[in-house]
Amino acid sequence: MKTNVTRRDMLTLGGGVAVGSMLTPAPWLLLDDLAIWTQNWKWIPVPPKGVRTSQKTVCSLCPAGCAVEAGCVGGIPVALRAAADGAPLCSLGMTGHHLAWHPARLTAPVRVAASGGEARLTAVPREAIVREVADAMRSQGRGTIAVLDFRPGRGVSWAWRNLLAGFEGAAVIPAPGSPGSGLRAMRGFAPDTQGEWVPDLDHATAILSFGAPLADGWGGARTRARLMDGTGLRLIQVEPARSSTAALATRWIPARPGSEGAVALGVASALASADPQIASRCEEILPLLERLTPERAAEIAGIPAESIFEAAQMLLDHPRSLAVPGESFAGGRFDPTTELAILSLNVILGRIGAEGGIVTRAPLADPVDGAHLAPMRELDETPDASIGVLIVDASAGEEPLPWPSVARKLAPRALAVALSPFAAGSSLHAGRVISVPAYLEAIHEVPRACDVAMAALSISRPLLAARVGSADPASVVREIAASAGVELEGDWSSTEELIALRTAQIHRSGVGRLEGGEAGSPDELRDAMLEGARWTTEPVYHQIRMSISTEMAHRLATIEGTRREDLVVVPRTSPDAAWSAVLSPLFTKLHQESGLRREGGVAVVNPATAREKRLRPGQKAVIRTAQGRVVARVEVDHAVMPDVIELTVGPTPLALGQSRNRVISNSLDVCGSSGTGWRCTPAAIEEA
Amino acid sequence: MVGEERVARYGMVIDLDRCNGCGACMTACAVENNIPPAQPRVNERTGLTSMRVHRASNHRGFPDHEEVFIPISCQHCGEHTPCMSVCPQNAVDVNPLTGVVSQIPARCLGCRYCMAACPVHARYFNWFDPEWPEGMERTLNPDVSVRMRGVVEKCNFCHSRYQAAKAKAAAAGSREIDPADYVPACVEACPSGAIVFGDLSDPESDVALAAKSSDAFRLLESLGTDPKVYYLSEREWVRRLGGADVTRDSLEVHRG
Amino acid sequence: MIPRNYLVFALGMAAALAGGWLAFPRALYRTVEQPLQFSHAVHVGESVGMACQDCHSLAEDGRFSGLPKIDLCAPCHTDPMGDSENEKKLVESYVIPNVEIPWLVYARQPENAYFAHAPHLVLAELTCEQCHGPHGETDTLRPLEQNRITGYSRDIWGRSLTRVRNAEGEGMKMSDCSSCHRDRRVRESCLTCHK
Amino acid sequence: MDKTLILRGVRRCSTGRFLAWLTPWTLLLAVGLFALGLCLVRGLNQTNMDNRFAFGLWIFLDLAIIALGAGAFFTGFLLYILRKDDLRAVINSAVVIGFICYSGAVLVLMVDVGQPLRAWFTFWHPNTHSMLTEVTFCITVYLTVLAIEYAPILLRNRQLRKVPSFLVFEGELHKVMPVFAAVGAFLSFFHQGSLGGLYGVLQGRPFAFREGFAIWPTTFFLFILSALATGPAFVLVSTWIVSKVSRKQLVKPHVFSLLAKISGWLLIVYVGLKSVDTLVWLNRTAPQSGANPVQFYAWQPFATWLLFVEIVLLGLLPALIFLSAKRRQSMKWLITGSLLACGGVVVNRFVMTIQTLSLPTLAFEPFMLYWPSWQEVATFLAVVAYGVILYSLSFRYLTLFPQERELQRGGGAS
Repeated sequence: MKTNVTRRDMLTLGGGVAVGSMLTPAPWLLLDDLAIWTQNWKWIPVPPKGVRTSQKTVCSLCPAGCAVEAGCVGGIPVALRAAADGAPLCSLGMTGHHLAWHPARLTAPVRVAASGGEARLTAVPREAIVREVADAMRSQGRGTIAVLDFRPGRGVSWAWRNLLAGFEGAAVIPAPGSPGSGLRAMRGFAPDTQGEWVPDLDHATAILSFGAPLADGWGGARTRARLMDGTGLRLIQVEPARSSTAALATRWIPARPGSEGAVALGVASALASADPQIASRCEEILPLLERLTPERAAEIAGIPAESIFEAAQMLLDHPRSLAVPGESFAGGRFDPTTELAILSLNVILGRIGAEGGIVTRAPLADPVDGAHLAPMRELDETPDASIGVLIVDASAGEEPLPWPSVARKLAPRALAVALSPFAAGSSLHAGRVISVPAYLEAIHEVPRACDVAMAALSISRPLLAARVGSADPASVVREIAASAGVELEGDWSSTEELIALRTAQIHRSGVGRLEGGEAGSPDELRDAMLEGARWTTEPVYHQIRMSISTEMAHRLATIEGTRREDLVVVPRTSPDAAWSAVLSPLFTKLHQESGLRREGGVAVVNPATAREKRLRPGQKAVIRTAQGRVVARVEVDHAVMPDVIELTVGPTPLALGQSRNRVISNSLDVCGSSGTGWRCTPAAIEEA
Repeated sequence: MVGEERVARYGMVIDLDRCNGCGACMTACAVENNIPPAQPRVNERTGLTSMRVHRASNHRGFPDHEEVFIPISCQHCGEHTPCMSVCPQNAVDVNPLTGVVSQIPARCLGCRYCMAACPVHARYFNWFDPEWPEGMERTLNPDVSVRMRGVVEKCNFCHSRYQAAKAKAAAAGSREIDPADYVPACVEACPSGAIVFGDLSDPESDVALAAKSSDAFRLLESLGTDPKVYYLSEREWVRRLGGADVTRDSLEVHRG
Repeated sequence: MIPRNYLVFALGMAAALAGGWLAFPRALYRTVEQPLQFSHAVHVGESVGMACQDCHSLAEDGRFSGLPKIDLCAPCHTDPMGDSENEKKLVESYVIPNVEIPWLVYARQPENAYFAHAPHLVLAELTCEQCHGPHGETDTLRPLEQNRITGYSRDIWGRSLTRVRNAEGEGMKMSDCSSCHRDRRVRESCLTCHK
Repeated sequence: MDKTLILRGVRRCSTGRFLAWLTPWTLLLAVGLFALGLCLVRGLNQTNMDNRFAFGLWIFLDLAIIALGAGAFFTGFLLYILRKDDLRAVINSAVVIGFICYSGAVLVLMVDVGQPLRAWFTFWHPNTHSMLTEVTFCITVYLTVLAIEYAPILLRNRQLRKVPSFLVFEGELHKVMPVFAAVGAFLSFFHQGSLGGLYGVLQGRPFAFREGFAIWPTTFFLFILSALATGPAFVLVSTWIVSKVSRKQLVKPHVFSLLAKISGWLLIVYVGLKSVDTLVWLNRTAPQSGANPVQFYAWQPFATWLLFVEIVLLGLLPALIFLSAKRRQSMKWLITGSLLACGGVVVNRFVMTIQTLSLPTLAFEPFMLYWPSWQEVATFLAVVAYGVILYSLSFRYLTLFPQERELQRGGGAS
């Protein structure tokens, strides 16, 4: 046989191999295994395996403090749901366990250098920042010292006040944005009241609400539930937009933004002319009320006068009725005069201290009794360019806040330091950030906001180990004190110990009771609260007769001059996005992957306004206000009142792969002007 | 064995007058079912939202303008389920014991024929590889497998929760689950209690009673696919939105 | 005399057959040793007298514990009871530092498969052996044979490459599950076993 | 080497010119294959398809070229079964074109699915109720048949003939070719139909849904008919293009007019039935599923004009051209008619795929449009390039037009 191999031999051989291999499992198994390979790609994350345990804690992301049951695998929460009897968690609460891994999470103290919209972060040792602060405090060269507290009423808040006690002009400033931060205008009527003035919504049968987002949880779960069932609660909602609350209300009064004070006085005028007894309670402003008739007020507000009479009638008909100014989630509270006008309705109706009226609520016990404390001061009561050292405590969350309103208060060479888990929100505006544990990484205190009559406190128990490089806020206070040579009162060195001291005090005071728990000893109280039990007080009722002072009358008189702005900008955000500087990436479902929610920086206008200003949907437009300018994408929606720009405010979720250092441009910065909040700002708009 | 197993028809009734469009159902769904967050390029048309809240309105001018939010997940059609009959390789079936329409990612070849077939567009394609920020994958739900790129996914009434309930019952030696143990994530999460879930074949169940209400309607009922998701509204114009007679006018609706 | 090209053809075929049947199976699976040797026989035997359920337990809520965690071994093995190398290793490198043993699971099902022990143990009254074979009597832990492409354990496919001569309880593929379900007239659908 | 492959007695251009002709197509192919690679490696996010437009450019064009490729089986059917021997002049070319169309379509489909490596599941776990299963089976089998029909043409190449066994094989194949033609025809009837069924069965899409006979909606039969009608027309066009490009007369004129005549009769029938179907659908089917038919055409850019163009301009008109014996004598008319006819089938496939998806089904959903991404376009152009290259090679080295030799006139490029 010849041995030289020809091309044809090779072909034949190949044929044989081909046919042969078909008769083996090889090709078929490969086919199968390749398909299975596509079902198990290495780069597809595999959920954790292991025994599932259940842990109790409390959501500290907003003052509602919902009790949470966390399903954990390998000690890491994989599912957060409301505890058995509690109301369901909101989107923010459900995704709270993601925040510890948020792309913007800080794992070391940093110095922030802003450059071209981007903030560059460089890690610095915490000691350096602490020393810097301490030195500045001691020298006092730069100006007064202030702490901007986004979650007032915590043990740490107390510690700040204690730290600043010794310093001239120093004060703790509650962040003005936080919903439910109290009916401060009531202080005008009774300057020396202990505790805070709050609306007793749970016992009211009729509510005249000025933009209070009752359907979104403001005013407590009970009010919300009553509203949902639509039984036993009459609600008149004065609000420029048909919000979910307005939709559920007995009557919606679409008053122009900025005209709420006028509406309130219009109602007052109707009341005064209806009932001489009421008139007697407001002699000081009777002349004003005669001029600012319901008709006049209706004209200012762009509504039919009937609705004002209807509101007055409802307040008269119901013995347990009240008028309440509510914060909007992005817009914060009304300016003091408007708030005063609204609250004076309760005064002239004699609802102060009455059940279902405006009541005081007992303050929560401090960790240490009778300590020296720096005063609390409102931001707009702080003189401009006065603050030399500003410490922003965003360690427990932060609400939308136009930074210019803070920056205005800073002295030229002021030093600003933030405590925050994230490189986002106000911490990017402060030059330095001390990284602190995120939600579920450390113990947090949740004092109930002042939108309900019951004071309450709950404790959020950590489920995760705190990231290396994040410091306990209380110990930061200690460090600053030590470095500044300040003697702090009480024997504590960490948030946990502060809380222990406080629960002990609460137990000693004997005021209030434990929801869903019994406590014989202070320790039992703390342990019960760590398990999610909440400590609450009952509202205090004792009717007080009040009247409107001359000084107030003068302030109220300014409302008469309210002029109809041609165009105003009103900030908007969704309730659950209003409580945190960052959102779980899963919020892209709402903001990016569906049409449900608009992302930040969108200007929504009525078709009529769009036509008038020659704006087309989707195009970019410049909004100018006294504060500055911002470029926003235009959307057109019948839901918006004509001559109003609804400006959506961040945070919007960082889509994956986006720069974690991006300064989330906050369209809120163009809103507001000194002293009067930023609910409604005169503006001009034109296409960019 | 067949005899012992009770046959259920799981379904839900969504009260559109209660829904305020907060989107908690969408978030809950994403968390429960390990649905990845969006890549930067993803938009409304390429997103993954097994539960999606749509916005519609009566398109009248301010202040008469009214909005309605319509949460839409897979409607779990009972009669000639459009998606099931078209799938070339049986990646879709209707569970005879629950009436739940399944979608098995491991079997799916990603031809997307079922998406073209679905009248309510409740089926979503994984255009991208699933990805979470570093470390966040440790918070994934162990009971649900993560879908890979190139396959279709959709709502299955949180079937893993049904499985858990079954296992619990089985451990106690029973084939009957306790209804309280099986509640889909969206139902559990709805703060306004707008969604009622349960066994439609049980005439006493809340869901069955609600479905019989005169305000109840279903989406595109006239297509004859017998969906098991019902909607409620006292407003006539809202109920009309469920019809298949798409009029140009009704489409002038502003979408957010 | 057979024409040359027939021979060549046959040669090619033979080569392919040999490769496909003998070499390929070896190439397809990699064998991985267990981190530690463990004798089920000893623990189940008279001296200790444990039952499967003592370590692989079914919880109230119907979840199966799977492989025992180290804290289950710790109580007895705080320090070596015998003089076996493996026990020494167990105590020194796992019990004392309290580290979980990275066992390799023979019967690990793919991520997309859902399996609950509860209905099979309680309702169908299956025994462990029916699916896991006489694993409880083994004295050593065989190495895991892992498919190089899919990463699956060989036990899922079964010993026999053609799956024709699989013994009872061998093989844990979908077809194995559903054939058993068919025999027991279980009404199943995709979602019964997939997640 | 090159020359020795070319059939004796026919003139072909120089190797250089041939390569020059191939180069641009090869480049196009390369670019397309790159885009295709992107889609496979990075996933379908490279396309502009989305959850609403689950099907896009690819499915539309697949349906179109498969319809045009129908010329292959239909010519075979006419030739081998109905013994229309004149068509022997174009059968080879038709087969090659058919092979190109089908293989190209299958290639694109493999990219279009999200998990190509699982495609064989359809054979292992078929859902017999799905039209797509029917399509998959028929197309794969028919592609094999086409390959077998292609084989003898290939084997008759000057060099390959030298292998005796090949020659024997080819001879045998030739004997049984009618059988394959029959099988091919049968399969093709089916999958052309089931491609129509794909959309006709969509109960959830009132715009596409049609009633039908047994399990088959009317679109099933209309797709078959439209494919049959345009198949010959496309053979006609392609032959004409080839003879223009190669500057040769390849078939006798009467073959053209025969093709046109056949196409004409089928077209007129198709247009008739299509009109009836449209009326029934607009007046009964759609209203029955609760839809408001008027709204189907309320949307720009796809208004009623599209319906008119599809049925009258690109259906009735070419039919009339083809049916007039006088017009059939003029090449101009034949080409115009054929182009119109082919355009008609393409528009029809477009309407079924793209327009169906762009129309909303829910009252609160928008009308949508989509533009293919460059990756989608390039991938498809790759298939076109592949077709041109394969055809050029076949034309140069194989006998696509038996009459070419006798019609031999001065040479030219190919």
